[in-house]
Amino acid sequence: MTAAIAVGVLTAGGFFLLLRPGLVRITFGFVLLGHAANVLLLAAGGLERREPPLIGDGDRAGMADPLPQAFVLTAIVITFGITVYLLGLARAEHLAGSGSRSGAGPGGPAESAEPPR
Amino acid sequence: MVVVTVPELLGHVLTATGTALVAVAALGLVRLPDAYNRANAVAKAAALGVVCVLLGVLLLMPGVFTAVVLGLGVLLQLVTTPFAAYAVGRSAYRSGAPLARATHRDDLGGAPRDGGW
Amino acid sequence: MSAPALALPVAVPLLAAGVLAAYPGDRRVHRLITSAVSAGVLALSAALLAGSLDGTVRSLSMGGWPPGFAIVFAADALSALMLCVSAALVLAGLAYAAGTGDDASPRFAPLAMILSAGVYGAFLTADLFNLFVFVEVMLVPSYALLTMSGGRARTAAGRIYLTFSLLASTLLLAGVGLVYGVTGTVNLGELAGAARQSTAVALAGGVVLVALAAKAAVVPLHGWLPRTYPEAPPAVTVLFSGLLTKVGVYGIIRVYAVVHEGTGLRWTIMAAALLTMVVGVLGAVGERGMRSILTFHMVSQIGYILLGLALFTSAGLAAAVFFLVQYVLVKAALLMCAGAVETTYGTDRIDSLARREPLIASAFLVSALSLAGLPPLSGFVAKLGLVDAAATEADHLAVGIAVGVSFLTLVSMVKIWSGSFWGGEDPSREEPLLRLMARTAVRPALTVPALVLAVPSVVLGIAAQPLLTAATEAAAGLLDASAYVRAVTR
Amino acid sequence: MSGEGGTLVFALAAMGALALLSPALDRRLGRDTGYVLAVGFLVVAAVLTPAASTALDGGAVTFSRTWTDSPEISFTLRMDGLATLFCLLVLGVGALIMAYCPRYLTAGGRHGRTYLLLTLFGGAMLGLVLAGDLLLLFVFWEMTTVASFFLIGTGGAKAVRPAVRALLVTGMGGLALLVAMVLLGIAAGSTDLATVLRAREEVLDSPLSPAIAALLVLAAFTKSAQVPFQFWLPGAMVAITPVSAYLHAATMVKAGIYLLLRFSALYSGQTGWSVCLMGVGLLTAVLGAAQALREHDLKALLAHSTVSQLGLLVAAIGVGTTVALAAAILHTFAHALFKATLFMIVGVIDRQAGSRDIRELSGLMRIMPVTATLAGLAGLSMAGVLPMIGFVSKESLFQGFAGADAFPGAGVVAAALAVTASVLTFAYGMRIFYGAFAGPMLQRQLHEPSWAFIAPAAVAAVAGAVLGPAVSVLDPLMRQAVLDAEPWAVPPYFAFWHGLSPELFLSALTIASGLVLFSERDRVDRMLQRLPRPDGAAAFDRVHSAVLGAGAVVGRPDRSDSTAAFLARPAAALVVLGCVGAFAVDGPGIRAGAPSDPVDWGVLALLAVAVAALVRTRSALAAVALLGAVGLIVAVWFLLAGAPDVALTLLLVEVLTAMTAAFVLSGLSPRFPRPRRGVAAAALAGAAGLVAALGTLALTGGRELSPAGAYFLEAAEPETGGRNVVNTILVDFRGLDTLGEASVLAAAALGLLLLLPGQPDGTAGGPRAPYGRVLGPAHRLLLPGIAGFSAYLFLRGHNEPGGGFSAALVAGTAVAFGYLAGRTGTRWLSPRPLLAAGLVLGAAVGLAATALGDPFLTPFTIPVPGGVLSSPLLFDAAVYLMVLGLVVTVVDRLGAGPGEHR
Amino acid sequence: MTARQPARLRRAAVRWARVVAFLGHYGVRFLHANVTVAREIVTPGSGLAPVVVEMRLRCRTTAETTVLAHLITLTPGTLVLEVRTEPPTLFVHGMHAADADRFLGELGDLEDRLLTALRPPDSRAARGTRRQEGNP
Amino acid sequence: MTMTAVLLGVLAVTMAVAVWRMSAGPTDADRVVAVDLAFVVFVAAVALLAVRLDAPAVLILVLAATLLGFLTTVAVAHLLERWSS
Ligand code: NA
Ligand code: NA
Repeated sequence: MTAAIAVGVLTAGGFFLLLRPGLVRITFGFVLLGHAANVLLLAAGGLERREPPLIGDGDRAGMADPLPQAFVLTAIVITFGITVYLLGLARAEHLAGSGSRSGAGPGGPAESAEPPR
Repeated sequence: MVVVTVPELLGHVLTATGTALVAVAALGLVRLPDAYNRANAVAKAAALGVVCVLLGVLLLMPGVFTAVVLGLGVLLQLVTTPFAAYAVGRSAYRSGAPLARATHRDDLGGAPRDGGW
Repeated sequence: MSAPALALPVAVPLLAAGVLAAYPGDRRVHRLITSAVSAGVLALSAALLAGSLDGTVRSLSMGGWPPGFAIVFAADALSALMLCVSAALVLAGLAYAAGTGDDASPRFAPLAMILSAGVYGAFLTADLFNLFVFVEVMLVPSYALLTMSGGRARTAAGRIYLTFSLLASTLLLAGVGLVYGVTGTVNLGELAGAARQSTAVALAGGVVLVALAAKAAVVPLHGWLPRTYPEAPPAVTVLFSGLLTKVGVYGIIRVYAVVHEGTGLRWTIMAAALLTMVVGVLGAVGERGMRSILTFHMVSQIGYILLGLALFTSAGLAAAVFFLVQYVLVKAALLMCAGAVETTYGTDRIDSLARREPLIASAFLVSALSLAGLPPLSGFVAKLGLVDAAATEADHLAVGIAVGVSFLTLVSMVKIWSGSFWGGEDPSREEPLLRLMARTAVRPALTVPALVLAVPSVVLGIAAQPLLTAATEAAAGLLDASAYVRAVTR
Repeated sequence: MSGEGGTLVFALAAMGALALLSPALDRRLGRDTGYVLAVGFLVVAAVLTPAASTALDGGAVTFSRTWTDSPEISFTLRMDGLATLFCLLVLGVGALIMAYCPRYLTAGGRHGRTYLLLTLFGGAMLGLVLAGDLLLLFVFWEMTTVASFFLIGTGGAKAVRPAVRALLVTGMGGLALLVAMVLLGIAAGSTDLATVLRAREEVLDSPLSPAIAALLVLAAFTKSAQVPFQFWLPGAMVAITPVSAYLHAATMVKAGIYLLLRFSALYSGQTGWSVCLMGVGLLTAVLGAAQALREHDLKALLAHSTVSQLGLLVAAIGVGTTVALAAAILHTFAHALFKATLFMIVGVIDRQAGSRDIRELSGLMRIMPVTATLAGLAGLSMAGVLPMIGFVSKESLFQGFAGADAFPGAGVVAAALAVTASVLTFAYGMRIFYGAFAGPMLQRQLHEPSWAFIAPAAVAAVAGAVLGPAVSVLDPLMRQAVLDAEPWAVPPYFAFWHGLSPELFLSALTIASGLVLFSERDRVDRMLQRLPRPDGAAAFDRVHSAVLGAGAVVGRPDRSDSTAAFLARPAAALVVLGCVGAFAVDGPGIRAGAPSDPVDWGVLALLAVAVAALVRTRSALAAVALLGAVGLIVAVWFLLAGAPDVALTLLLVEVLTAMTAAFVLSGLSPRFPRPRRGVAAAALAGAAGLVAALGTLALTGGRELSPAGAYFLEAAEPETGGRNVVNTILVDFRGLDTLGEASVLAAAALGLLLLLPGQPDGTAGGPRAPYGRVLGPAHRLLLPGIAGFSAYLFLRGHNEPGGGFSAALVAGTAVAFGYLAGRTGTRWLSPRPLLAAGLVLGAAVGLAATALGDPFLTPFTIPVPGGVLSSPLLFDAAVYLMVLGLVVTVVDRLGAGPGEHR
Repeated sequence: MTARQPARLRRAAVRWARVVAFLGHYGVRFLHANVTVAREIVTPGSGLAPVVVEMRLRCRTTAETTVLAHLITLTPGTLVLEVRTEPPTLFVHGMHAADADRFLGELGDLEDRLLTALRPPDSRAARGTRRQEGNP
Repeated sequence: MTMTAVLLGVLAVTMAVAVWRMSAGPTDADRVVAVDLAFVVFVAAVALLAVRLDAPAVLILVLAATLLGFLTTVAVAHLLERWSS
């Protein structure tokens, strides 16, 4: 139940940010969506068993399903790589924007960076 | 009937004290008048609080691994807190965060800025 | 049948990417390595294809762990065929990139290798989560290649491409998670027919299908493709056209065939197919630039492939597979022509190309006619197969739309031809530009790949039977997935 | 399959070879290539003669090979009487046109392409009439369309639009034909033409039958320029005259006629078929003739005349009686002769006098008597005057129309309309002759063209004149053709003289009325010019641009620059899917999941607060901070879910993301752009969130531990020696996922290097050291600790939380820290070596197993001094290198502010 | 073993003793400051009297300055905002400095004790008292 | 174990305060302070969770989070200075 609500909250927040202007905010939206997907994956493993799957540290019967955790680890790292690239693209947009004549990026000036204060 | 040993009791006391200190820090974040006072009070109070919590946890979960990890944690906390606080304070001043009206002396206000540290 | 070599299409390009990243120096060495690797994959996949024509499915449990717990790679006729055409396209695309100079950066070759590894992996894996991973392995280099060297238009396109792909990926991940949540497995073999037995699985699989549909540019999730592909460097558009959305389509076909066993969503898929065909072709008709028209057509062509899937008959699936394979080559040839013009003349809004560039014009013509489905070219056999299959199923609406869309395809190809290849000199053009154009000509390095890729349009039309045989075998494997399932679960 | 069957293939191949040869010939012989090709056409005709004679004896010659199995196309050629007739037209008229070309085409020019296309067209047309398979027929049909397009296109810039119109109109018909053929194949159970034509009952009983007929008719109407598609044909006259004569008078436009004749075996006598063909055909005949009568351009006049004549043919086929069919067949032949002649003559006039406009031409009879005579012969044939073949065929047509029985009174109406068209025909025939040849001579220095130029026209004209009286020569051909069109027919014999029949009366009426019209030509002309001119081409263009406009509208949303416009669609798709799911999944599927830990609710509440704050804020720094807070909260949730590895990695990733965002934001505004109100965005996002929550609720938590999960918990320690099960999955059981994700990071890093070119393989460390003097000591102090921590995580990862990812991320924080502290990295701590080494090591470790004969990524050990090195550890090291490589790249390329970027 | 060995040992012992003494002093000060600040936060509106003062240093080396700034900052109620090198100066934010000079004096006392602990026992600098140039 | 639950509840409230300060500001410097506090709260929470879950292995996060909190704070402060320079 809590997992589902968490997924819902993160998804709603993520999508809202996705639909806002500005690449950085969009990127943050993706971070939230990534969290949502990860929570969902762990929930998919079942949350009745919550012992960390570390052999020898506890009762194996209570251990959480390790496979979704491995999935989540993989997904987190992939999302990280893409997030970082997105932020790099934000920098590239800024560079492309400041290097050209109009200064207004696609979608208007609101989309690109305002000059630093 | 729950039997509580002395180290456990001490552990609980320490964790409670620590948590209380952290809570106090949070209260400071609410109540103190400007960013400087907040930075000044919060970081330090919270640091002490977390140190207490860590020590308390060590008493509640004695062991070599916990001792090493928590010891390192305490040390790291004490070493990093001032660096962080300094960074916060300096950036606050440099970004022009206003001083509370109660501040009755500001030597830095007239001082020329240099490259500094 | 276990085949240790199944890992090579993924591992060797990655190894090559590492080597190429380590030695950024000589471009010729880069070209040599990438070509050798791609040619090797092509040879391997041809061998796999030949071996799969009797219904044999080769598989490989990674790490030697028991299937079901390990990630399993499997090559049936469909996978082998996709692998084959992808490798061929990578080979041609790299040659073309050498011509356009898009491979100038020392990062190009390693990125292209990682991309190809992702594509190959996606075609081979029988594991849904692993599919997600390989889709990402394919996409992340594509982000870099699309936005290569920055610039305003490219970063703007890159932002849309990247964010949309990322959203689709997230959706895919969530779908895979839900599938695991319901079934406790992500192994396709263990999921065989699961959607038929449980609505919950069908729904979770539906999320996966929607995500794949977004990656395949199925209407209404298509807009990103025509918006962004034309902005990519010409050689990159060529690579993308044949690889990226095809993975999405392949995924849809495989998941729908194995997990849904071709039931349950037939009308949804049919509706999506028809809508995709129509919207795609109308969009293409309304575009102006050569590459814009061509990229919008990709959407429409995806619709054709889905039509075959929606029919889910042997004839329909075979036609879809045949369509997919030949269309990859046709579209690449067309984009090569457009890119060659753009690279050489600096614009694709140009006239009298038939006179200026007879060879490019020939390559374009053959491919465009094939795309429009005119006989005796490959596109004709493909479209005939689909129309025939739809008519056999008495799906006359589909027949009508398929034919109507084919007509509009002709309209748009004629638009390009009459505008850019015929048509007089634009009198408003400035004199220096005219003189420049008179002196300029497309270099052989750009002409040859386009001509070479135009050949399959003819060959796969006139001698269609070998590919049809393979496609029919692939269709058989989709209709009855039991051999595939045995291979990946045993 | 007889040897004669082979000759059919040989004939087609020869046409193809001639076509391909023609550019080379053109380089050698220039425009005289046409003579070679004419001979070639005749040779091909000769080759076909034995087959033709067999066919005329009633024994069709066939050749068949399978082309494809599914869809089933067979390369079947079949020569029967009907095919023979059309072969004769294609090759005979073709030879004449080829012989005409050399003198018509400009000397010294390059005509290879024209010859190639003309010959190719001839081949395609030959294939079309010889095709013995439904789909093969379509194949050749489309090839003629395409050849026509390019041949019209030889007319230069002004020809572009007409060529496009012709292509699209006939192309549309072609697609109708395709569908017709496919449906017919289904209805008849075969695509073999002969089989299908024998299956009249099955086809007519099939529910598909009306659709097939309609599609066939549509195809024929477009190709044969029937109303309302007729406009493309006059437009096509921008092509050079040989093209007009060959394609757009004698052969290609007859493809529609051929099609209707061919499928008369199925549909002849069906009321709908008859009414449609007769109605449209006669309308076309009258309108076309009227249009011809008011043209001044001779070529345009001939074009409209062709339209009109085709209308008569279509109508006659529609009548469907044996007499009418026979008439149509004969008239097809006659029309080819006189129309080809007239076109060639007009070409001659054009070349000799420099104009085709009858207002500029006059009196050519005096200086070009031979030409005039030939024109007269052809004109008379067209007008249906004795003793030309046109007379015979027109008489037959009248006879046929009079016998129409599709509905009561059909004969009278049809005959009346046919006569009307013929009257107009007579009038415009006179108009041609009188306009060009009669009257005073206006132009000096004109002379009779060379004999070579007019010889081809002469042959056709004389043939038309001779074959009138000798029409019975054609009987074997015509009768067999009629039999092939209507197998049940008793074909009539043609006679030059029928006696004083009603048809003769109609002919006389026609000529008399025509003469009246001609004598009153000025008044008629004025009246006709006042009539509205139906401009089909303009209408077509309007539809065409409307379609293009509609396309532009359809594509408009996808030209947007707004990212949200694109991202909203998957969100909406998700919502739709959720709605569908809400109906599809019933209650029992939903479980409340695990009994929630009360702490869960606290975490959840916090999460909601943090997310709400994050989406609302416009402060960039607040967003970074709140994003970090959300990360911390989610990490706690992961801890509660028993996933310490995940929590650790998330934490590290979260911080590196925040740092990267801080690097990037330092070049941007501290305030995010002010968005619009975003009610729609909020609604969509809310709906998507709801769907996601419900989906999670419904589809997770409803089952026991999965077999895979149980296996990993069971097998991890005995099989891999690792106690951290998650890590064993990453490096042992599912190493391929890990290799993939590490490759993703490598690609992201390489991509950043490509996107943000900086100093080549620069080392980490920005040009500015903001906290150098303070953080420098801290860095020195902490670096060994961080390195040790990283090493610990790496080495113990198999047993405790940690592993290559988190270890490398920890090392990455040291790099980032070093950047902030102004301490540059060492030489090897640069992106390229790290990424390269990681990729190579990862792939190599996996491939080593392959080399050892095991599946990819099978674990193995390497003995080293003091123990063994296990391959999973090496694999993890590869991951470590790639992750670190990415972090180093980020710091290298994003750490420097945008102003400092080169 | 040389004759100077005992002297070195003694010096080391003295040094360690001073360090321990300093740490003890600092510990008491640290805890006291914590209590003060906590009380300040919990009880509303009492003795908050913030200042930003300039503190000229006797510290010479980077290490000395770093450690001093570190210790001042670690103490609740005092926070270094700026560090300057020419001349060595700290700008310190204090929360409870109704008397700014007294506040500076306390900081100077801490510096003295620190330098005493850090510098070798025989160093002249370590033995010196507050510099006369003082604070403004 | 109710003791740690109560303490965790208290920490949740303090985290909420930090989040509020991040959102409310009013200056960016206030937000940086809040970041600092958030990490401290997280470290304390992780330590208490380790007790609650009886999983000492979790304590590794204490080290990581302390280090990362420091770095995050510094990086964000750095950003603030960049903007103002
Ligand atoms: Na594509
Ligand atoms: Na005249």
